[in-house]
Amino acid sequence: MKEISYIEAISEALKEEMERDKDVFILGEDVGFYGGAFKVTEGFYERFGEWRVLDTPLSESGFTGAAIGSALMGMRPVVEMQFADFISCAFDQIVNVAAKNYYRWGGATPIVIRAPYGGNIHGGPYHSQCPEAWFFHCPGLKIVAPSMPYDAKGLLKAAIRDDNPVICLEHKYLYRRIKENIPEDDFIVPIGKADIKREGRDITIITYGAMVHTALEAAKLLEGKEIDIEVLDLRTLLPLDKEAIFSSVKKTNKAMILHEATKTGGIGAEISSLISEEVFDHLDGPIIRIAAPDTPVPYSPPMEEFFIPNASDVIKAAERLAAY
Amino acid sequence: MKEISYIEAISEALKEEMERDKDVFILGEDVGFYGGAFKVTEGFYERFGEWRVLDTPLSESGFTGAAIGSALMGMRPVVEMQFADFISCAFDQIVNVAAKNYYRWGGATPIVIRAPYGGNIHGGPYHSQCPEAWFFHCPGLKIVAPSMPYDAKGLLKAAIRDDNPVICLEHKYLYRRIKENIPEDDFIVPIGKADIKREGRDITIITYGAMVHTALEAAKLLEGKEIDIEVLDLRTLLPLDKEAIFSSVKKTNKAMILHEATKTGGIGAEISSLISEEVFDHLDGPIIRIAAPDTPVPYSPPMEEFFIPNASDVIKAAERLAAY
Amino acid sequence: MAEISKDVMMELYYWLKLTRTIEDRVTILYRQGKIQGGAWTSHGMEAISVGYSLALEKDDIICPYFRDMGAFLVRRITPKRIFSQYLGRKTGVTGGKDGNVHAGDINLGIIGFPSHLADNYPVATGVALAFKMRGEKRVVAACTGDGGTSRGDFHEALNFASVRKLPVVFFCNNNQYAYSTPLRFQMAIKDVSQRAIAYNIPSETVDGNDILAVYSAAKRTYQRAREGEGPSFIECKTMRMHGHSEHDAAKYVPKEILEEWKKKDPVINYEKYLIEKKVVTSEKLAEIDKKIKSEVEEAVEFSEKSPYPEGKDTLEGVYKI
Amino acid sequence: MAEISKDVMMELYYWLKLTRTIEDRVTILYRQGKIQGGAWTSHGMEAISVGYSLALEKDDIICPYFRDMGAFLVRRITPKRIFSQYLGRKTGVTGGKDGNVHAGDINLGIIGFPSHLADNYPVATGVALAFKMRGEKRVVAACTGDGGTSRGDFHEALNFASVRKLPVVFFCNNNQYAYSTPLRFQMAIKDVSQRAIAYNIPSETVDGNDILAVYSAAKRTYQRAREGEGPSFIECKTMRMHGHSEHDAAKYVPKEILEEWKKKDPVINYEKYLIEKKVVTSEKLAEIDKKIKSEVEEAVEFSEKSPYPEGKDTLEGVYKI
Ligand SMILES: Cc1ncc(C[n+]2csc(CCOP(=O)(O)OP(=O)(O)O)c2C)c(N)n1
Ligand SMILES: Cc1ncc(C[n+]2csc(CCOP(=O)(O)OP(=O)(O)O)c2C)c(N)n1
Ligand SMILES: [Mg+2]
Ligand SMILES: [Mg+2]
Repeated sequence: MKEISYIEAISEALKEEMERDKDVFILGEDVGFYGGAFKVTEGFYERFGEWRVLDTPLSESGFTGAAIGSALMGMRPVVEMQFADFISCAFDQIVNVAAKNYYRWGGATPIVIRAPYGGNIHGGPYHSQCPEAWFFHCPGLKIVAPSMPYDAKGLLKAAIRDDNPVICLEHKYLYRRIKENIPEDDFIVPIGKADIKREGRDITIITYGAMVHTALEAAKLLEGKEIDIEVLDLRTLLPLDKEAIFSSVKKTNKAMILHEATKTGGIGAEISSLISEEVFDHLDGPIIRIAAPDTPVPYSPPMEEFFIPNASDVIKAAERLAAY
Repeated sequence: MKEISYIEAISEALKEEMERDKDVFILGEDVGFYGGAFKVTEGFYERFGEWRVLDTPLSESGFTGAAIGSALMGMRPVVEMQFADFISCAFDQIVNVAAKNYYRWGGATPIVIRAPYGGNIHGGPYHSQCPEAWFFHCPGLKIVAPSMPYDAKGLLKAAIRDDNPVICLEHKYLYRRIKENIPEDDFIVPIGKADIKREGRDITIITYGAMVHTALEAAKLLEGKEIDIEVLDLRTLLPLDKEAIFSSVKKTNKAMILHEATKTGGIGAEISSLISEEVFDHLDGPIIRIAAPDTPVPYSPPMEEFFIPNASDVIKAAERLAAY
Repeated sequence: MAEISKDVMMELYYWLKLTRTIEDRVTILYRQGKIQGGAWTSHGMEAISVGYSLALEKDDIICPYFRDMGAFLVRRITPKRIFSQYLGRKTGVTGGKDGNVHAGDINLGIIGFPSHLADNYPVATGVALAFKMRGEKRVVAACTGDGGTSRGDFHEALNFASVRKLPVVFFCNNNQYAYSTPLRFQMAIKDVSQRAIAYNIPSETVDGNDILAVYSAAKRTYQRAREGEGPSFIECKTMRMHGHSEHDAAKYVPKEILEEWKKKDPVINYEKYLIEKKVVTSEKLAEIDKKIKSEVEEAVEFSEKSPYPEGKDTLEGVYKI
Repeated sequence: MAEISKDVMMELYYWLKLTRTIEDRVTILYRQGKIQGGAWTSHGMEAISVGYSLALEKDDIICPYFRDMGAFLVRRITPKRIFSQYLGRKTGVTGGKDGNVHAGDINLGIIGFPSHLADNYPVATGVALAFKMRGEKRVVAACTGDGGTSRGDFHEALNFASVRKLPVVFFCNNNQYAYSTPLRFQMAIKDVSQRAIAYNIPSETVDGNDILAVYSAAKRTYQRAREGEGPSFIECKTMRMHGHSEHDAAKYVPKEILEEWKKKDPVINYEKYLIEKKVVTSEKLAEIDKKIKSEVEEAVEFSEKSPYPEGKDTLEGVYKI
């Protein structure tokens, strides 16, 4: 075991996969000599050369399309979006080409798209977005969004080895803030499996990404109020681990969903619906969503703080739900 | 009153608005001399000239951006996407420029984007998509999706007069199939108001677009089984008419949501969540969603038929729910 | 053009005529109401896709667009699979999942065309990138229409290909219209090939109705690509002789233009050329045509008798497992 | 350049120096940890945005990009609003909703910059389209970086502008890098202006560190646009003298290049020019500089004292009601 940060976990996953499989390569803006805007690929250029750590022109659609083409030829490209916000420029290639190739004509498209997302870093409307719901409504894609270094490393490796297009959402607020002891050996975290990050009896909080930490913080504080919270970390958003969701809710009989993305049309809506469709009879109270308000992500600190859900929002909602 | 088809209603709305306000103009592929792929603007070129019915190069992002720029100068552009599927190419301009201009710096952006969407016309994966959920998770946009000629005309007029970006989803299956008597005078249908298309006591079906007709067909057949269905036509998807949804559910105590878009991450998820959050205590059974399966839209008739929800799917679900 | 052998000339003829014959049959099936949705053909433009694809080696790759029936055939998608595709049958290239030539077959080196025009251009750069990274001497040919060259993906693809000197040849079927939109509303240049200057990509304009010209230009530029000299761009000037799709009467095209281009029919003129140059006799051609005709009729029959997929097949193959 | 009056020369100087002074102060605030998130400057490139914007008439429009501080100032966004913007205050241009020069003010003819590079190019064509449709003699100036010219939106905008002969002038700040990416990984041409050939748009490359050259080229091309002759493209060659943002040490830029370009500093050289040409005395310049300095300090003080927005202000202004 060794202690490692969330961002180091991602770098290691990439490096190890590139060493394991010569078909794995990286492309994107400034990933080469510079090592990427967040330094995920620092030192890769020297180690793997300019053709496996490929600086591209500023053209998200073009280089995502290029990744797709190379994947069709058996390569294993990993695309880096400099910020997840810019993935919108590659939207068409992702939802209409990558996601539909295999279904339409059997063209397997094993691409990975890494996208640093989320707020709390004073990035403003264009460097803080949570784009997951846009891709969640697109059959053919997979989406992962780890909260911990172990998951980040294991899911990225699984994504690279997966034969389908996978979007890896890396919460950039966690990059250097979260550390964990992880095994030294090669491991993967299977795509599609959620993980209970805290066991509890009274209420299940279903969440992912940076909000896992918010949920854990709230859970700790709720101990004092004798509300025992279970924190279910989805880890994979598409496909959802329905079984894990249902079995936790069947146990606690109360469900809350927490995400940083804006509320309307967020992934929380799907989870809430699934619960009410499938385990309605087990519910002792309404399903509550906690999410950012329906606005762009504001820049100024007091506004951003207001925007991002925090532990006290969770506590208030949990108290309300506990009263049912 | 006069009888008019869904597509005629749209043409009339455009023509009347262009006559009312010289700042209203149309741009897109083949909208000019040809009158548009579906002939919505037939005769407009002759009437309004090549600068108000503007054939563009094949460049959805470019002409959507151009519409935005003209709107910032006080024009009232109406963009035609040839098929809603191609809106993916303009995704970035819509979600990052149009939707955020006003919030970020006060730049009012009154653009309308018309997008013929939906299946049942043997269009296959790229001429049948329902893109609403992609834009539903984007504060700053409005989305309308009428089911009837009256609504289609009134909502398009309201959209043109609205000071915000509005996406008008026109279900192309309805274009020439649905007719209705509508008033001859100028009228609008307010954005944000749902409409009860059939009153009932037992179950509320919340739906929109072509599925309104499917719901009505099922409701009729369910009369025989003494299940009395209320059909709530959302008409506007963003912002949702929560009051109308809640008040209908409070009355029937049972809710079904029906849409043609694929299930996971569809708009039905949001509606289901809102209901369980806000009127949970009024529910006598699970909230059921009926939607297309999570696949691209297949081309071959038996597959497409399987894909698109139909009356018998609705009837089966209604019977199950009625038993609660 | 001395370097094109008679065998190749005859092979070009075969595919050219097969393409014409198949598509004419598609038109009939469409008029008979047997094809659901729309049907698009390359009538009058067949020389382009036949020419660029026959010039490839077996393990090269194509990224075609929707008027490239010829390329599908040259790369051995059988007429049976083609008609079954149009008719939505299980035996079609995509098993009913998509229609027309919205299809691909990786084993035959064909990457499926996404409707969104020019989306296949960046994809082609990625194919070429894989070749270059692995040191393979393969090339990729991509094609789009004049209309498609106005899209951003066109720009991003040509730029990237040139920066990295990738082995890709971009073809443009310039049939003077994008649906109803004439070139003057699409671009302010006279030749689409002028677009390539922005990327320092060598480009040329060829007569798209002259199959030998297309073939030669393709051969030459593939050679360049194979030798590591990077991408090329080839504009093939032609004319769309049918409507945009078979339902479109194309009233927006001036009659005189069509009449003029009718004289330049790529199939008829090539037949004449072959006979004049004594490459073949008209009797021999008639024989070939007859064989093609019966092959096509057999394929239509096969396809009409083929089963539809089942409804629940819809659920298969969203993910590769 | 005889046609540029002394008054204009002095006005150019004022805005140039104000831009430099403000941004140097931004750098300090950033290092002091007073600016949250990132801070980007146009150090070494100030002549471009000052030049192109002062050449406009009052009711023209700009679509700037994020290194166009000079344009914001020329169009009368006050230093107080600027610093308040950087500091996330209610008194900032966007009231705290966005930072840096991610801002606009329609009353001053400034369209807000969306981070997504080149997105403002199509928007500019729409502005120009509105002018043309209404028969107004106004023009719009849009700017992006060399990096931004690789994006599809660049292509779609230039193409449309040229087809419709719209009154827009596109500027490119070619500072030789897109973040860390040198030109050779961005494009295979020597001058960005070569891109414009693809659209039949007249283009030229000017010395982006020579404010009079930028100003003259802008004046000339605005005139063309106003006379209905359509768009132009102007590449301004320069060098980014700071890191990509203020946190970036830019080790990827060879020192020699920076040293060479240091000699071409657009502010210092313009001061020298004005004195040499006897447009102004150095005493007079010192006086102006002093005034600027105190104006800037006053603005900083104002901004630091300005209130933050309240959390719940987040909810305001998503829709125009
Ligand atoms: C991105 C995109 N927008 C719109 C369409 C709808 N569409 C299909 S074909 C066509 C015209 C294509 O013109 P061109 O590229 O010249 O090809 P041609 O049909 O002339 O061969 C259009 C607009 C599309 N397929 N893709
Ligand atoms: C579409 C898009 N992708 C990525 C980014 C992130 N990004 C911000 S600035 C920059 C480099 C810009 O280079 P250039 O256009 O040359 O402008 P410069 O910074 O050199 O002035 C990048 C990649 C962005 N803003 N937009
Ligand atoms: Mg064409
Ligand atoms: Mg640059």
